[in-house]
Amino acid sequence: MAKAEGDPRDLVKLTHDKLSVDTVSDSVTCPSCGAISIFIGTTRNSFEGMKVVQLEYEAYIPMAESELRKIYTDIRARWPTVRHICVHHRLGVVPVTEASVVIGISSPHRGDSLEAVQYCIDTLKATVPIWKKEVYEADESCWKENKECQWT
Amino acid sequence: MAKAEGDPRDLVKLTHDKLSVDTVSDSVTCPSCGAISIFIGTTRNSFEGMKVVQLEYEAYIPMAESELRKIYTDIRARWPTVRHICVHHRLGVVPVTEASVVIGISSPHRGDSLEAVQYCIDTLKATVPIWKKEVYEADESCWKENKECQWT
Amino acid sequence: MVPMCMSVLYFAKSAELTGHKSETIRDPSELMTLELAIYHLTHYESVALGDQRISLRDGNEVAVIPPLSGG
Amino acid sequence: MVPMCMSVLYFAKSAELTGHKSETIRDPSELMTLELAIYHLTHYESVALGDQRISLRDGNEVAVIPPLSGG
Repeated sequence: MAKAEGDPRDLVKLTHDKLSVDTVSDSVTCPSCGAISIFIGTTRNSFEGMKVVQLEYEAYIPMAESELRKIYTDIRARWPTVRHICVHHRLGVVPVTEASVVIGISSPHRGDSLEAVQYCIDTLKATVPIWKKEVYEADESCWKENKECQWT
Repeated sequence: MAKAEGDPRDLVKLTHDKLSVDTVSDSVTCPSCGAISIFIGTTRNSFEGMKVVQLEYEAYIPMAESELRKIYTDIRARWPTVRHICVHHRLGVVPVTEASVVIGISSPHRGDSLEAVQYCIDTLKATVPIWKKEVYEADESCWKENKECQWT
Repeated sequence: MVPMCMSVLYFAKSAELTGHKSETIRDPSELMTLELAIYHLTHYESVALGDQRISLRDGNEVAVIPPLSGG
Repeated sequence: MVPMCMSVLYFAKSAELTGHKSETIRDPSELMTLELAIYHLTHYESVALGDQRISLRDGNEVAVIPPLSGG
Protein backbone atom coordinates (compact mmCIF):
# COMPACT_ATOMS: atom_id res chain seq x y z
CA MET A 1 0.00 0.00 0.00
CA ALA A 2 1.51 3.27 -1.16
CA LYS A 3 0.16 5.94 1.16
CA ALA A 4 2.94 8.45 1.67
CA GLU A 5 2.37 11.96 0.40
CA GLY A 6 4.29 12.73 -2.77
CA ASP A 7 3.84 13.47 -6.45
CA PRO A 8 0.48 12.77 -8.05
CA ARG A 9 0.42 9.23 -9.42
CA ASP A 10 -0.76 8.35 -12.94
CA LEU A 11 -1.17 4.58 -12.83
CA VAL A 12 -2.03 2.30 -15.77
CA LYS A 13 -2.14 -1.48 -15.91
CA LEU A 14 -3.33 -3.73 -18.72
CA THR A 15 -3.27 -7.29 -17.45
CA HIS A 16 -4.53 -10.80 -18.03
CA ASP A 17 -4.92 -11.27 -14.26
CA LYS A 18 -8.13 -10.89 -12.31
CA LEU A 19 -8.59 -7.29 -11.11
CA SER A 20 -8.69 -6.25 -7.46
CA VAL A 21 -10.79 -3.28 -6.37
CA ASP A 22 -8.87 -3.04 -3.08
CA THR A 23 -5.58 -2.79 -4.99
CA VAL A 24 -6.86 0.11 -7.09
CA SER A 25 -8.37 1.80 -4.05
CA ASP A 26 -5.13 1.45 -2.06
CA SER A 27 -3.05 2.76 -4.97
CA VAL A 28 -4.95 6.09 -5.03
CA THR A 29 -5.27 6.52 -1.26
CA CYS A 30 -3.45 9.53 0.18
CA PRO A 31 -3.51 11.44 3.46
CA SER A 32 -4.60 14.76 1.95
CA CYS A 33 -7.67 13.28 0.22
CA GLY A 34 -11.10 12.77 1.73
CA ALA A 35 -12.63 11.09 -1.32
CA ILE A 36 -11.95 8.14 -3.59
CA SER A 37 -14.37 7.42 -6.42
CA ILE A 38 -14.26 4.09 -8.18
CA PHE A 39 -15.94 2.75 -11.27
CA ILE A 40 -16.00 -0.98 -12.03
CA GLY A 41 -17.11 -2.34 -15.39
CA THR A 42 -18.30 -5.94 -15.12
CA THR A 43 -19.32 -8.60 -17.61
CA ARG A 44 -23.09 -8.91 -18.06
CA ASN A 45 -24.82 -12.23 -18.62
CA SER A 46 -26.99 -11.20 -21.55
CA PHE A 47 -27.19 -9.05 -24.66
CA GLU A 48 -30.48 -8.55 -26.47
CA GLY A 49 -31.81 -11.84 -25.16
CA MET A 50 -28.70 -13.88 -25.93
CA LYS A 51 -26.89 -15.51 -23.04
CA VAL A 52 -23.32 -14.24 -22.72
CA VAL A 53 -20.90 -16.74 -21.21
CA GLN A 54 -17.78 -14.59 -21.27
CA LEU A 55 -16.04 -11.63 -22.85
CA GLU A 56 -12.67 -11.57 -24.51
CA TYR A 57 -10.65 -8.36 -24.49
CA GLU A 58 -7.82 -7.35 -26.79
CA ALA A 59 -5.76 -4.16 -26.70
CA TYR A 60 -3.24 -2.33 -28.82
CA ILE A 61 -1.17 -1.97 -25.68
CA PRO A 62 1.35 0.87 -26.33
CA MET A 63 -1.32 3.07 -27.86
CA ALA A 64 -3.84 2.20 -25.13
CA GLU A 65 -1.35 3.34 -22.51
CA SER A 66 -0.62 6.49 -24.50
CA GLU A 67 -4.36 7.31 -24.87
CA LEU A 68 -4.98 6.69 -21.17
CA ARG A 69 -2.23 9.14 -20.28
CA LYS A 70 -3.86 11.72 -22.56
CA ILE A 71 -7.08 11.23 -20.56
CA TYR A 72 -5.13 11.73 -17.32
CA THR A 73 -3.73 14.99 -18.69
CA ASP A 74 -7.27 16.15 -19.55
CA ILE A 75 -8.52 15.20 -16.08
CA ARG A 76 -5.75 17.12 -14.36
CA ALA A 77 -6.52 20.18 -16.50
CA ARG A 78 -10.26 20.04 -15.76
CA TRP A 79 -10.09 18.97 -12.08
CA PRO A 80 -6.79 20.36 -10.78
CA THR A 81 -7.39 19.06 -7.25
CA VAL A 82 -7.45 15.43 -8.44
CA ARG A 83 -4.57 13.67 -6.74
CA HIS A 84 -4.04 10.07 -7.95
CA ILE A 85 -5.52 8.31 -10.98
CA CYS A 86 -5.43 4.55 -11.59
CA VAL A 87 -6.92 2.46 -14.40
CA HIS A 88 -6.61 -1.32 -14.45
CA HIS A 89 -8.07 -2.96 -17.56
CA ARG A 90 -8.22 -6.72 -17.93
CA LEU A 91 -7.34 -8.49 -21.19
CA GLY A 92 -8.18 -11.96 -22.46
CA VAL A 93 -11.13 -13.92 -21.12
CA VAL A 94 -13.34 -12.23 -18.50
CA PRO A 95 -16.10 -14.48 -17.09
CA VAL A 96 -19.56 -13.11 -16.25
CA THR A 97 -19.69 -10.89 -13.08
CA GLU A 98 -15.91 -10.31 -13.09
CA ALA A 99 -14.43 -6.85 -13.63
CA SER A 100 -13.06 -5.82 -17.04
CA VAL A 101 -12.03 -2.36 -15.85
CA VAL A 102 -11.48 -0.67 -12.48
CA ILE A 103 -10.91 3.08 -12.33
CA GLY A 104 -9.93 4.83 -9.08
CA ILE A 105 -9.47 8.58 -8.58
CA SER A 106 -8.76 10.45 -5.34
CA SER A 107 -9.34 14.12 -4.48
CA PRO A 108 -9.56 16.23 -1.32
CA HIS A 109 -13.33 16.73 -1.80
CA ARG A 110 -15.74 14.31 -3.41
CA GLY A 111 -17.21 16.36 -6.26
CA ASP A 112 -13.98 16.33 -8.24
CA SER A 113 -13.25 12.61 -8.08
CA LEU A 114 -16.90 11.71 -8.77
CA GLU A 115 -16.97 13.86 -11.90
CA ALA A 116 -13.50 12.79 -13.00
CA VAL A 117 -14.25 9.06 -12.74
CA GLN A 118 -17.31 9.51 -14.97
CA TYR A 119 -15.27 11.50 -17.49
CA CYS A 120 -12.55 8.84 -17.38
CA ILE A 121 -14.82 5.89 -18.23
CA ASP A 122 -16.75 7.89 -20.87
CA THR A 123 -13.53 8.95 -22.58
CA LEU A 124 -11.86 5.56 -22.22
CA LYS A 125 -14.72 4.01 -24.18
CA ALA A 126 -14.35 6.65 -26.89
CA THR A 127 -10.58 6.79 -27.38
CA VAL A 128 -8.61 3.88 -25.91
CA PRO A 129 -7.86 1.07 -28.41
CA ILE A 130 -9.34 -1.89 -26.56
CA TRP A 131 -11.88 -4.28 -28.05
CA LYS A 132 -14.24 -6.81 -26.58
CA LYS A 133 -15.83 -9.82 -28.18
CA GLU A 134 -18.98 -11.18 -26.58
CA VAL A 135 -19.08 -14.97 -26.60
CA TYR A 136 -22.61 -16.40 -26.50
CA GLU A 137 -23.88 -19.73 -25.25
CA ALA A 138 -24.50 -21.08 -28.78
CA ASP A 139 -20.79 -20.87 -29.71
CA GLU A 140 -21.41 -17.56 -31.45
CA SER A 141 -19.55 -14.35 -30.82
CA CYS A 142 -19.62 -10.69 -31.76
CA TRP A 143 -17.09 -7.86 -31.63
CA LYS A 144 -18.77 -4.98 -29.84
CA GLU A 145 -18.66 -1.26 -30.66
CA ASN A 146 -18.95 1.46 -28.01
CA LYS A 147 -21.52 4.10 -28.86
CA GLU A 148 -18.95 6.62 -27.53
CA CYS A 149 -16.51 5.69 -30.32
CA GLN A 150 -16.45 8.36 -33.06
CA TRP A 151 -16.01 6.02 -35.99
CA THR A 152 -18.48 3.19 -35.40
CA MET B 1 -19.53 -13.46 -2.36
CA ALA B 2 -23.24 -13.23 -3.10
CA LYS B 3 -23.56 -13.27 -6.87
CA ALA B 4 -26.72 -15.21 -7.69
CA GLU B 5 -29.53 -13.32 -9.37
CA GLY B 6 -32.40 -12.57 -7.02
CA ASP B 7 -34.21 -9.71 -5.32
CA PRO B 8 -32.54 -6.32 -5.20
CA ARG B 9 -30.44 -6.03 -2.05
CA ASP B 10 -30.58 -3.05 0.33
CA LEU B 11 -27.52 -3.52 2.53
CA VAL B 12 -26.56 -1.41 5.55
CA LYS B 13 -23.76 -1.93 8.04
CA LEU B 14 -22.58 0.37 10.84
CA THR B 15 -19.48 -1.16 12.32
CA HIS B 16 -16.44 -0.49 14.47
CA ASP B 17 -14.36 -2.75 12.18
CA LYS B 18 -12.12 -1.56 9.37
CA LEU B 19 -14.06 -1.31 6.09
CA SER B 20 -13.29 -3.42 3.00
CA VAL B 21 -13.92 -2.02 -0.48
CA ASP B 22 -13.80 -5.52 -1.98
CA THR B 23 -16.53 -6.68 0.42
CA VAL B 24 -18.83 -3.82 -0.60
CA SER B 25 -18.04 -4.38 -4.28
CA ASP B 26 -18.73 -8.13 -4.03
CA SER B 27 -21.98 -7.54 -2.17
CA VAL B 28 -23.45 -5.48 -5.04
CA THR B 29 -22.08 -7.60 -7.89
CA CYS B 30 -24.70 -9.32 -10.02
CA PRO B 31 -24.76 -11.07 -13.40
CA SER B 32 -27.24 -8.65 -15.01
CA CYS B 33 -25.20 -5.54 -14.18
CA GLY B 34 -22.36 -4.05 -16.22
CA ALA B 35 -21.54 -1.28 -13.78
CA ILE B 36 -20.63 -0.85 -10.12
CA SER B 37 -19.94 2.64 -8.80
CA ILE B 38 -18.25 3.08 -5.46
CA PHE B 39 -17.60 6.09 -3.28
CA ILE B 40 -15.12 5.93 -0.40
CA GLY B 41 -14.88 8.66 2.21
CA THR B 42 -11.46 8.71 3.88
CA THR B 43 -9.95 10.57 6.79
CA ARG B 44 -7.90 13.61 5.76
CA ASN B 45 -4.73 14.64 7.56
CA SER B 46 -5.50 18.33 7.93
CA PHE B 47 -8.24 20.89 8.46
CA GLU B 48 -7.56 24.58 8.00
CA GLY B 49 -3.90 24.12 8.74
CA MET B 50 -4.36 21.94 11.81
CA LYS B 51 -2.97 18.44 11.72
CA VAL B 52 -5.69 15.81 12.14
CA VAL B 53 -4.53 12.58 13.75
CA GLN B 54 -7.81 10.70 13.67
CA LEU B 55 -11.58 10.99 13.47
CA GLU B 56 -14.10 9.56 15.89
CA TYR B 57 -17.55 8.65 14.60
CA GLU B 58 -20.74 8.21 16.59
CA ALA B 59 -24.20 7.23 15.30
CA TYR B 60 -27.75 7.06 16.52
CA ILE B 61 -27.87 3.57 15.07
CA PRO B 62 -31.57 2.64 14.71
CA MET B 63 -32.39 6.01 13.19
CA ALA B 64 -29.30 5.97 10.95
CA GLU B 65 -30.42 2.64 9.52
CA SER B 66 -33.93 3.96 9.07
CA GLU B 67 -32.69 7.12 7.28
CA LEU B 68 -30.40 5.08 5.03
CA ARG B 69 -33.35 2.91 3.99
CA LYS B 70 -35.29 6.08 3.12
CA ILE B 71 -32.40 7.08 0.85
CA TYR B 72 -32.50 3.63 -0.79
CA THR B 73 -36.23 4.07 -1.45
CA ASP B 74 -35.53 7.46 -3.06
CA ILE B 75 -32.75 5.98 -5.19
CA ARG B 76 -34.98 3.16 -6.44
CA ALA B 77 -37.69 5.69 -7.34
CA ARG B 78 -35.26 7.95 -9.24
CA TRP B 79 -33.10 5.26 -10.86
CA PRO B 80 -35.36 2.22 -11.27
CA THR B 81 -32.65 0.13 -12.96
CA VAL B 82 -30.40 0.29 -9.87
CA ARG B 83 -29.94 -3.27 -8.67
CA HIS B 84 -28.06 -3.53 -5.35
CA ILE B 85 -27.18 -0.80 -2.85
CA CYS B 86 -24.71 -1.16 0.02
CA VAL B 87 -23.49 1.37 2.58
CA HIS B 88 -20.88 0.46 5.19
CA HIS B 89 -20.14 3.24 7.67
CA ARG B 90 -17.44 2.92 10.27
CA LEU B 91 -17.90 4.04 13.89
CA GLY B 92 -15.40 4.84 16.62
CA VAL B 93 -11.82 5.80 15.81
CA VAL B 94 -10.84 6.06 12.12
CA PRO B 95 -7.11 6.78 11.55
CA VAL B 96 -5.93 9.06 8.73
CA THR B 97 -6.24 7.49 5.19
CA GLU B 98 -8.69 4.81 6.36
CA ALA B 99 -12.27 4.71 5.07
CA SER B 100 -15.13 6.09 7.16
CA VAL B 101 -17.77 5.20 4.58
CA VAL B 102 -17.94 2.92 1.52
CA ILE B 103 -20.97 3.09 -0.78
CA GLY B 104 -21.49 0.60 -3.62
CA ILE B 105 -24.30 0.62 -6.18
CA SER B 106 -24.77 -1.66 -9.20
CA SER B 107 -26.82 -1.11 -12.35
CA PRO B 108 -26.99 -2.60 -15.85
CA HIS B 109 -25.53 0.59 -17.38
CA ARG B 110 -23.10 2.98 -15.76
CA GLY B 111 -24.97 6.29 -15.83
CA ASP B 112 -27.50 5.16 -13.22
CA SER B 113 -25.07 3.83 -10.62
CA LEU B 114 -22.73 6.81 -11.07
CA GLU B 115 -25.55 9.28 -10.47
CA ALA B 116 -27.06 7.23 -7.66
CA VAL B 117 -23.79 6.94 -5.74
CA GLN B 118 -23.37 10.71 -5.81
CA TYR B 119 -26.97 11.21 -4.63
CA CYS B 120 -26.41 8.63 -1.89
CA ILE B 121 -23.36 10.31 -0.34
CA ASP B 122 -24.85 13.83 -0.72
CA THR B 123 -28.07 12.74 1.01
CA LEU B 124 -26.30 10.65 3.66
CA LYS B 125 -24.42 13.75 4.75
CA ALA B 126 -27.66 15.72 4.98
CA THR B 127 -29.99 13.25 6.71
CA VAL B 128 -28.29 10.31 8.44
CA PRO B 129 -27.62 10.86 12.18
CA ILE B 130 -23.90 10.21 12.31
CA TRP B 131 -21.36 12.62 13.78
CA LYS B 132 -17.62 12.94 13.51
CA LYS B 133 -15.18 14.59 15.84
CA GLU B 134 -11.84 15.65 14.42
CA VAL B 135 -9.00 15.05 16.82
CA TYR B 136 -5.98 17.34 16.28
CA GLU B 137 -2.34 16.85 17.09
CA ALA B 138 -2.42 19.33 20.02
CA ASP B 139 -4.95 17.22 21.99
CA GLU B 140 -7.77 19.42 20.71
CA SER B 141 -10.89 18.24 18.98
CA CYS B 142 -13.94 19.57 17.19
CA TRP B 143 -17.33 18.12 16.30
CA LYS B 144 -17.85 18.74 12.60
CA GLU B 145 -21.00 19.89 10.78
CA ASN B 146 -21.80 18.89 7.20
CA LYS B 147 -22.74 21.84 5.01
CA GLU B 148 -25.43 19.54 3.56
CA CYS B 149 -27.18 19.36 6.95
CA GLN B 150 -30.31 21.57 7.04
CA TRP B 151 -29.98 22.71 10.64
CA THR B 152 -26.32 23.64 11.08
CA MET C 1 -51.89 14.16 38.25
CA VAL C 2 -48.94 11.81 37.80
CA PRO C 3 -45.90 13.69 36.47
CA MET C 4 -44.91 12.73 32.93
CA CYS C 5 -41.62 10.93 32.50
CA MET C 6 -39.50 10.73 29.40
CA SER C 7 -36.02 9.72 28.46
CA VAL C 8 -33.81 11.96 26.38
CA LEU C 9 -30.87 10.73 24.32
CA TYR C 10 -27.92 13.01 23.62
CA PHE C 11 -25.38 12.58 20.85
CA ALA C 12 -22.06 14.10 19.83
CA LYS C 13 -21.69 17.72 20.99
CA SER C 14 -24.99 17.65 22.90
CA ALA C 15 -23.65 14.75 25.00
CA GLU C 16 -20.46 16.70 25.67
CA LEU C 17 -22.44 19.82 26.66
CA THR C 18 -24.85 18.01 28.97
CA GLY C 19 -22.20 15.67 30.28
CA HIS C 20 -24.25 12.53 29.67
CA LYS C 21 -25.63 10.37 26.88
CA SER C 22 -29.16 10.10 28.25
CA GLU C 23 -31.33 11.24 31.13
CA THR C 24 -34.87 10.98 32.41
CA ILE C 25 -36.74 14.23 32.81
CA ARG C 26 -40.15 14.96 34.29
CA ASP C 27 -41.17 18.21 32.65
CA PRO C 28 -40.65 18.00 28.90
CA SER C 29 -41.28 21.73 28.46
CA GLU C 30 -37.68 22.36 29.45
CA LEU C 31 -36.67 20.62 26.23
CA MET C 32 -38.02 23.60 24.35
CA THR C 33 -35.13 25.73 25.52
CA LEU C 34 -32.55 23.63 23.70
CA GLU C 35 -31.37 25.20 20.49
CA LEU C 36 -31.08 21.92 18.71
CA ALA C 37 -33.29 19.76 16.56
CA ILE C 38 -35.31 17.12 18.30
CA TYR C 39 -36.46 13.83 16.91
CA HIS C 40 -39.63 12.33 18.23
CA LEU C 41 -38.56 8.75 18.36
CA THR C 42 -41.84 6.93 18.09
CA HIS C 43 -41.82 7.42 14.34
CA TYR C 44 -38.37 8.90 13.88
CA GLU C 45 -39.99 12.16 12.86
CA SER C 46 -37.95 15.29 13.04
CA VAL C 47 -39.16 18.48 14.64
CA ALA C 48 -37.18 21.69 14.44
CA LEU C 49 -37.42 23.47 17.76
CA GLY C 50 -39.64 26.51 17.74
CA ASP C 51 -41.40 25.31 14.60
CA GLN C 52 -44.28 23.52 16.24
CA ARG C 53 -45.53 21.93 19.41
CA ILE C 54 -44.99 18.22 19.71
CA SER C 55 -47.32 15.95 21.54
CA LEU C 56 -45.47 13.68 23.95
CA ARG C 57 -46.87 10.90 26.07
CA ASP C 58 -45.54 9.33 29.22
CA GLY C 59 -42.71 6.96 28.40
CA ASN C 60 -41.82 8.56 25.07
CA GLU C 61 -38.18 8.89 24.14
CA VAL C 62 -36.73 11.92 22.42
CA ALA C 63 -33.27 12.38 20.98
CA VAL C 64 -31.31 15.59 20.66
CA ILE C 65 -29.69 15.56 17.23
CA PRO C 66 -26.87 18.07 16.69
CA PRO C 67 -25.91 19.07 13.15
CA LEU C 68 -24.85 15.95 11.25
CA SER C 69 -21.33 15.18 10.12
CA GLY C 70 -21.36 11.63 8.83
CA GLY C 71 -19.82 10.40 5.60
CA MET D 1 13.00 3.42 -57.12
CA VAL D 2 13.09 1.09 -54.19
CA PRO D 3 9.57 -0.07 -53.27
CA MET D 4 8.33 1.22 -49.94
CA CYS D 5 7.77 -1.33 -47.19
CA MET D 6 5.54 -1.02 -44.20
CA SER D 7 4.06 -3.22 -41.56
CA VAL D 8 0.38 -3.16 -40.79
CA LEU D 9 -1.12 -4.29 -37.49
CA TYR D 10 -4.67 -5.64 -37.33
CA PHE D 11 -6.85 -5.83 -34.22
CA ALA D 12 -10.14 -7.39 -33.23
CA LYS D 13 -12.56 -7.71 -36.16
CA SER D 14 -9.98 -6.50 -38.67
CA ALA D 15 -7.69 -9.37 -37.62
CA GLU D 16 -10.55 -11.82 -38.05
CA LEU D 17 -11.40 -10.42 -41.48
CA THR D 18 -7.84 -10.42 -42.78
CA GLY D 19 -6.95 -13.68 -41.09
CA HIS D 20 -3.80 -12.32 -39.50
CA LYS D 21 -2.60 -9.90 -36.83
CA SER D 22 0.04 -8.19 -38.95
CA GLU D 23 1.53 -8.15 -42.43
CA THR D 24 4.14 -6.36 -44.47
CA ILE D 25 2.88 -4.61 -47.57
CA ARG D 26 4.73 -2.83 -50.35
CA ASP D 27 2.18 -0.43 -51.77
CA PRO D 28 0.54 1.53 -48.94
CA SER D 29 -2.07 2.98 -51.30
CA GLU D 30 -4.02 -0.23 -50.93
CA LEU D 31 -4.63 0.72 -47.33
CA MET D 32 -6.88 3.49 -48.55
CA THR D 33 -9.52 0.99 -49.54
CA LEU D 34 -10.08 -0.18 -45.98
CA GLU D 35 -13.17 1.30 -44.44
CA LEU D 36 -11.58 1.57 -41.04
CA ALA D 37 -9.67 4.18 -39.14
CA ILE D 38 -5.92 4.08 -39.38
CA TYR D 39 -3.45 5.22 -36.84
CA HIS D 40 -0.11 6.45 -37.99
CA LEU D 41 2.05 4.92 -35.34
CA THR D 42 5.02 7.20 -35.31
CA HIS D 43 3.14 9.67 -33.15
CA TYR D 44 0.02 7.64 -32.44
CA GLU D 45 -1.96 10.11 -34.49
CA SER D 46 -5.31 9.07 -35.79
CA VAL D 47 -6.37 9.56 -39.39
CA ALA D 48 -9.90 8.79 -40.52
CA LEU D 49 -9.76 7.20 -43.95
CA GLY D 50 -10.84 9.47 -46.78
CA ASP D 51 -10.30 12.55 -44.64
CA GLN D 52 -6.77 13.33 -45.71
CA ARG D 53 -3.63 11.96 -47.25
CA ILE D 54 -1.06 10.67 -44.85
CA SER D 55 2.62 10.82 -45.48
CA LEU D 56 4.31 7.48 -44.89
CA ARG D 57 7.98 6.67 -45.02
CA ASP D 58 9.72 3.39 -45.56
CA GLY D 59 9.63 1.33 -42.38
CA ASN D 60 6.62 3.07 -40.90
CA GLU D 61 4.08 0.98 -39.07
CA VAL D 62 0.36 1.54 -39.34
CA ALA D 63 -2.43 -0.06 -37.33
CA VAL D 64 -5.97 -0.71 -38.42
CA ILE D 65 -8.20 0.25 -35.53
CA PRO D 66 -11.79 -1.04 -35.67
CA PRO D 67 -14.48 0.71 -33.64
CA LEU D 68 -13.51 0.56 -29.97
CA SER D 69 -15.29 -1.46 -27.32
CA GLY D 70 -13.15 -1.27 -24.20
CA GLY D 71 -14.39 -0.56 -20.71
